[in-house]
Amino acid sequence: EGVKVGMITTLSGGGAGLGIDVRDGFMLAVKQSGRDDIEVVIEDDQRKPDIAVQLADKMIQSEKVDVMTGIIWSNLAMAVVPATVAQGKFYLSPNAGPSALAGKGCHPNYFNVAWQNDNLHEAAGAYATSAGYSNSFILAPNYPAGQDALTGYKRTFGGELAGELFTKLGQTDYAAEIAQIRASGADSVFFFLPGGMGISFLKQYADSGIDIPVVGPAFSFDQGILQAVGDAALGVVNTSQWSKDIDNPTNAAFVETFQAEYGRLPSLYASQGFDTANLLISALATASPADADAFRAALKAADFDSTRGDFAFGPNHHPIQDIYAREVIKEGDVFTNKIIGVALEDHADAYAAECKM
Amino acid sequence: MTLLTLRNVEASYGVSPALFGVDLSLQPGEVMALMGRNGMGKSTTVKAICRMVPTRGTLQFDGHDLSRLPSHRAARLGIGLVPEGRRCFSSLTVSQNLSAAARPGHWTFETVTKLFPRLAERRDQKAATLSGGEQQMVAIARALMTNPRLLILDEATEGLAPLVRQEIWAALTELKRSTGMSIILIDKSLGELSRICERATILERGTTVWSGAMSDVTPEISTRYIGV
Amino acid sequence: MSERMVNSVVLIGLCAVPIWALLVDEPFTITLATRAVIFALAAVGLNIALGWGGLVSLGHAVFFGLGGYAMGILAHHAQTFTPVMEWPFLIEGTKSMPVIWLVAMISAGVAALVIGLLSLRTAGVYFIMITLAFGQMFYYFAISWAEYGGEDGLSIYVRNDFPGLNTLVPIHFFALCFVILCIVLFINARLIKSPFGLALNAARQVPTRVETVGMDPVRLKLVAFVISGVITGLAGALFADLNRFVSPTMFSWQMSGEIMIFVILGGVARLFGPVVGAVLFVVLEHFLGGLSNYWHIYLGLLLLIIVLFARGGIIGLLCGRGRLHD
Amino acid sequence: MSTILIIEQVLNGLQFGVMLFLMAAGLTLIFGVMGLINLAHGSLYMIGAFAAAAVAGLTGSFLLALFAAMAAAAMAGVLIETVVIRRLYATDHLDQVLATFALILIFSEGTRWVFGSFPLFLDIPDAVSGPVSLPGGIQYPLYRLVLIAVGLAVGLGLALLINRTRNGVQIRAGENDREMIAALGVDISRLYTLVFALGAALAGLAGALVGAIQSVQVGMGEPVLILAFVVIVIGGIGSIKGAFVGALLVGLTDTLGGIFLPELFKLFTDAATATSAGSALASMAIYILMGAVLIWRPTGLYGARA
Amino acid sequence: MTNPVLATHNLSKSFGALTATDDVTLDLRAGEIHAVIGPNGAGKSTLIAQICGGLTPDRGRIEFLGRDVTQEPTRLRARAGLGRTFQISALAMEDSVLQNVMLGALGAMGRPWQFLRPALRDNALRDRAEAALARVGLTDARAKRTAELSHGQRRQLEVAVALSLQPKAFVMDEPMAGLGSEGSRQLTGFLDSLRADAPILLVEHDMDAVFALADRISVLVYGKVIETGTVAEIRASKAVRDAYLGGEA
Ligand SMILES: Nc1ncnc2c1ncn2[C@@H]1O[C@H](COP(=O)(O)OP(=O)(O)OP(=O)(O)O)[C@@H](O)[C@H]1O
Ligand SMILES: Nc1ncnc2c1ncn2[C@@H]1O[C@H](COP(=O)(O)OP(=O)(O)OP(=O)(O)O)[C@@H](O)[C@H]1O
Ligand SMILES: [Mg+2]
Ligand SMILES: [Mg+2]
Repeated sequence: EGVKVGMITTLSGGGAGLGIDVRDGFMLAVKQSGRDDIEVVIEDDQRKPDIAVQLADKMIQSEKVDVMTGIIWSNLAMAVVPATVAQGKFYLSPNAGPSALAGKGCHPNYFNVAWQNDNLHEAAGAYATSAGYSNSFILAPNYPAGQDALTGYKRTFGGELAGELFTKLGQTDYAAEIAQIRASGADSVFFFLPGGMGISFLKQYADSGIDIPVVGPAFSFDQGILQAVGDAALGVVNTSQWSKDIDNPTNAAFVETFQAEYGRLPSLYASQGFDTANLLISALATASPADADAFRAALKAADFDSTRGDFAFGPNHHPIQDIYAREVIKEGDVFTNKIIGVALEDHADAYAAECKM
Repeated sequence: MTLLTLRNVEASYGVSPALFGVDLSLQPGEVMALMGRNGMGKSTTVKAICRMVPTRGTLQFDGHDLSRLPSHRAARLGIGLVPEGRRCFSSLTVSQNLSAAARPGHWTFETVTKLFPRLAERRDQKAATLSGGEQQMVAIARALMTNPRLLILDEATEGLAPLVRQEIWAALTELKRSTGMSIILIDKSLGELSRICERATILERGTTVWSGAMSDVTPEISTRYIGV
Repeated sequence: MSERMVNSVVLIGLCAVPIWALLVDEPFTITLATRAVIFALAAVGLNIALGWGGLVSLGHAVFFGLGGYAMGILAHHAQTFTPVMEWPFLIEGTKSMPVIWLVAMISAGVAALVIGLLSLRTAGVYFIMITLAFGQMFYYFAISWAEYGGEDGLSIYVRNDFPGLNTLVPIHFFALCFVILCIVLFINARLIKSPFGLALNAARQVPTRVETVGMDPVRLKLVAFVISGVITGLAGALFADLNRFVSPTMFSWQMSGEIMIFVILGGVARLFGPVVGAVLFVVLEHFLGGLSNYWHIYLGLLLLIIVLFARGGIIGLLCGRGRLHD
Repeated sequence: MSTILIIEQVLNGLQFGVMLFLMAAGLTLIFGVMGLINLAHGSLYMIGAFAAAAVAGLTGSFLLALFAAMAAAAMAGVLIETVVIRRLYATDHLDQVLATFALILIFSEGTRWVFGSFPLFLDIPDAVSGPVSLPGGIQYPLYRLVLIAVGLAVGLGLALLINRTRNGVQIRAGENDREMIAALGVDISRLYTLVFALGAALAGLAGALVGAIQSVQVGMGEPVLILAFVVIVIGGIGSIKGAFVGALLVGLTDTLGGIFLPELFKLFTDAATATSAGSALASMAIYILMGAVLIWRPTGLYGARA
Repeated sequence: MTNPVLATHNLSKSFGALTATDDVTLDLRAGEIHAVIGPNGAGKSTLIAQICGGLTPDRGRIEFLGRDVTQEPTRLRARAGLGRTFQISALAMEDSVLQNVMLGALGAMGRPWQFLRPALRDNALRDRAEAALARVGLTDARAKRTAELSHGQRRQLEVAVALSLQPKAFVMDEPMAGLGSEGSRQLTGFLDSLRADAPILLVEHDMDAVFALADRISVLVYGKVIETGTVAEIRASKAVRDAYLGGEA
């Protein structure tokens, strides 16, 4: 039974790297499945919510897709997902996991294959506690995902806060924040600064000569971005549900074939795209999207081999999974991550209880 | 040898034509009046010489084919322009207005301000705040600072007090005598033109309708083409 | 080609394409056309300030966004059955388009009045920048305004209602927007020929002259700015309804820039300039998107060719300089 | 908050200001002096940073990287000026807006096409990395002091060029009346190309210098563009001194606003609200500053009064 | 003696160290042409700018039709009937000649706040504008774009705009500038006839015109009125000859 998938993701402009990785991971899985009845329509949202909405309309009205996926950013997901599932389509999120869609706004047709936004930050908090830190300085940009990040960290962190700062979205100079950190007497720093913000922060932090250890979610230490940060990232512990050295056959094969196919190491996002596609393929083996209930049940079963090992959906269709602590190392010329432990085991998100489904 | 020759020159502003056939020739050291009623193409002729409008026809200056040159190259051959409406560089000071145009020669800041003492007084004032007449002085001084061989004055005495005007005429006459500079003059005062100019060219509807010695401009001709 | 003819062709085309799409069952084309119409409306608004008033506003996203948020906030409260505010008097949310439009237009108008009063103290490039500054203030405010979603924005699950129409049917909503555009264009056409238009036009070119014949150029421009803001605000409300979603990107300077691009692309101070510009932009964006990952390069090149070779925008290219008057 | 921290933050603000000035310096020439609205200025900045990253990656020399940045940006500048901008001098600002907007699209995606979608690596050379101790015990990154020095030098050079040289005067005359200055024998086209190239080279230099402590990625130029415009407009178009003062003001406002506004709000509300409301206001601070300056002085601090 | 239409009392205005208007008291009476002459930079345009409202005087008072208008904005003075022409043409270059003149009529009739009715169909406006055009002899050019007019034609248009206001007094700054000799002569005749409509305060360097027209002449030097008198008196004044006229008297 065939299926038509609509993928809306960011393929141009500043954030294109993430979208390209999700797409490539996804398409790799589709290719490996050998099924030629999975048709994927791919569109570029330019990271603009209104474009994403328009493309979603197009996917649903003209392309008549059965399943949608691909969105990277929470604000775009918030724009697209509610309307999509309201029209009876399935949405599989390969990246964004805003809390609104995990709690009150959850929906039977919405499945998140990556994480709920807070998860990696919760893991960072848990790791910091277990590493014996007792006084953290935390900072994130002043927007919903940033606020969620700090909330997530605080949820699991056992110590005190030496300081809490919201930076401007898109800020590139962190001299002032770094001075605050230096003066705060903290024993650890947690930051969530996605994209270029994180690169800038880490470089400037390293140059400032402060040696307070840093913890953060994987986003600033992922394969695509790590080379640009360079030495400044060495030794930093970050949390992720995936790493290229997770020891299971699916992952080993994935890392190898991805590298062979695209000539670069896979990233977190590529793994998420890959898993999303495999989830879909596994569900198609038992049901067709035409039969929504059966298909939903098949998705819910999550009967596929994930690159991260054990994977299951919670009651709100968000993952229950291990989240690891990784350390940035240098392998030859290439910066990459090595798992140093599990930060949270079989972790589910904090909003599941609010979900009435 | 003639200094400047225009033969059958046509010019237009975008799609609307303004010159239909202007002929003019000027000898070195000559002072010529360019006359005609309002809107007959005097200023456009000047712009054609200074390469500020696209033209067809023959334009030669000192053996060079003007029609192929951009504006600044024409100017560097030695054509100095006092444009209609002054066109001072309004955000620059008086002295900057002058130095922007300066090329080596007789005319320097010192010599032009001898001609216009007022400009020395106002040297650091922005041109935008000068009085109308002061701006006109800047425009004339600026053209002189390029030390041209041919000076073109398009209504250069507009808005100047009679006394200053007399001084400028005197200076021009002196200039012509001492340096042999050629001059093309557009001015409304026929009396003054006939005192300084040797030759005259009269335009009507973008065409040369009369040219000859200034002394040959009879009352009939001036009544017919200029209205006085 | 006469401008009137080009205008008619554009209008008929804009109307015919969705009808064709309806017949061959291509609902998305209708949505796309609706998007073009709404952008056109926003740009028509800007054109009044920019084209005739000479007010190069890089802050029109403020009005667009205010319109959007007027819709978002009212509908959000209606959707969650909570009042917008209870004190000093009770205001309920609503899902009625006319009411939303009214609120959108009033709030955009008030904002335009205030911003205009302050900004009109400056001129030229300073005006561009001060309007940009206001835009950025609204943008950052919206981003951190957690109550209405911050950067995530607000989703409205069902399109708002208009009496007698099923607005969720693409062609119905298109018709609604199209009629509004036509009305605004008609008003615009009258406006520029009216005494006000004449005076505004002169106030742009020679404010001192306008003063010495007894009128206040700043006041003329202010009124034009407010009219302009109101129209763009209305477009914002429609745009939010089209997407059933609002977010701070509606306030972003890129949005202001895009609206301005529509106007310049089509032809500044041409009645149908903004319409042509918006339609062309939406079409390009849609069709070039499929060409390659790097389609922005093609879009850029096309725009560049248009500026370099079509002075006065597309309308200028097609019809040459406008006629002066009847 | 200790006095020493406050002093350090003021220093940070000033330093950020000088950095902004450095980023705005090229635009001061192109926009401030030549009067061109060049939205693609940020692209030139980006080109500089990418060229520097590429050359630093190949040769390992930061100095070579800086030269490459200036050369690449200057070349792009010459290309832009001769192919596009030159045809638009006669028309109004609006065509420049559209054309340079188109250039942003082309340059951004072109860069992505050449260098890929991921950020590049460009780091501070070892010689100037790490902190130094300032009087009062402040640990300050040496590289930032280098940036201050370069910023000041560029500012001084520009001021001399514009106000003291004849070419500077001619450029400004060209901005008033291009046709007229040409009719006086100045090859204004070539002069404009040169100055545009110089402005572009400065943008490229800033891209490389600042890129070393930020991320070198597609789209890095856009925030710079807006900030640079803000700085110039606050100072008053055409005034180098104004741009410098404007940059310092913006730098101080931004830095101190981000730090102190939340603290200030904490006096009135609970910590959580204060942090978010304070930083919300802080992100608007420079725009509020610009608005206020323009309302008070409609042509900026040092702009020509009408 | 009737009350003057327009009068200044002890008007002064400085730009920094420069006193551009220095204690100027003069008046304009019904039916007369009062010429103000003086060297370049003497402060004539500055004086006019104060009279019309573009500049605020540092000291002194301006009366128009018996009312103190010193603090009134330009547009209210214009609406009260002060018609002005500029030294450098201030015209809407992109608009047609007719539109420019209608602007004057519009302001005078106080009608800018009509949004939907085409201005060109407003016959009252249009007639008034056409009449003004006819009087300066630009009727044939009325559909032309103003930018296409020659310099001289623009000067004529400038006068026509002021005329369309049907003002109670004219203030003209160098209306002859740029006109050919024929044009100047025509305009001279025209201004002569205009004096019946409203008195004219005339700043002009064209002495033929001034001597032909002026009932009275005031001479401004360095911001001060050094003499006021009839044509004959001014011609005869040595001070005026030295400061301004030179040999031309
Ligand atoms: N910029 C322009 N665009 C279009 N037409 C123009 C332009 N400038 C002048 N013309 C037209 O060209 C013709 C010649 O104008 P020109 O300025 O050469 O006349 P002129 O003899 O100098 O008149 P004046 O004595 O009034 O200055 C006129 O009919 C005028 O309408
Ligand atoms: N804003 C200003 N700042 C400084 N000086 C000024 C300003 N405006 C005018 N001036 C000076 O004041 C003096 C008077 O100028 P004004 O324009 O009134 O002269 P005018 O009598 O009209 O001269 P003209 O006959 O040349 O037009 C001039 O010297 C001028 O430079
Ligand atoms: Mg002329
Ligand atoms: Mg004057």
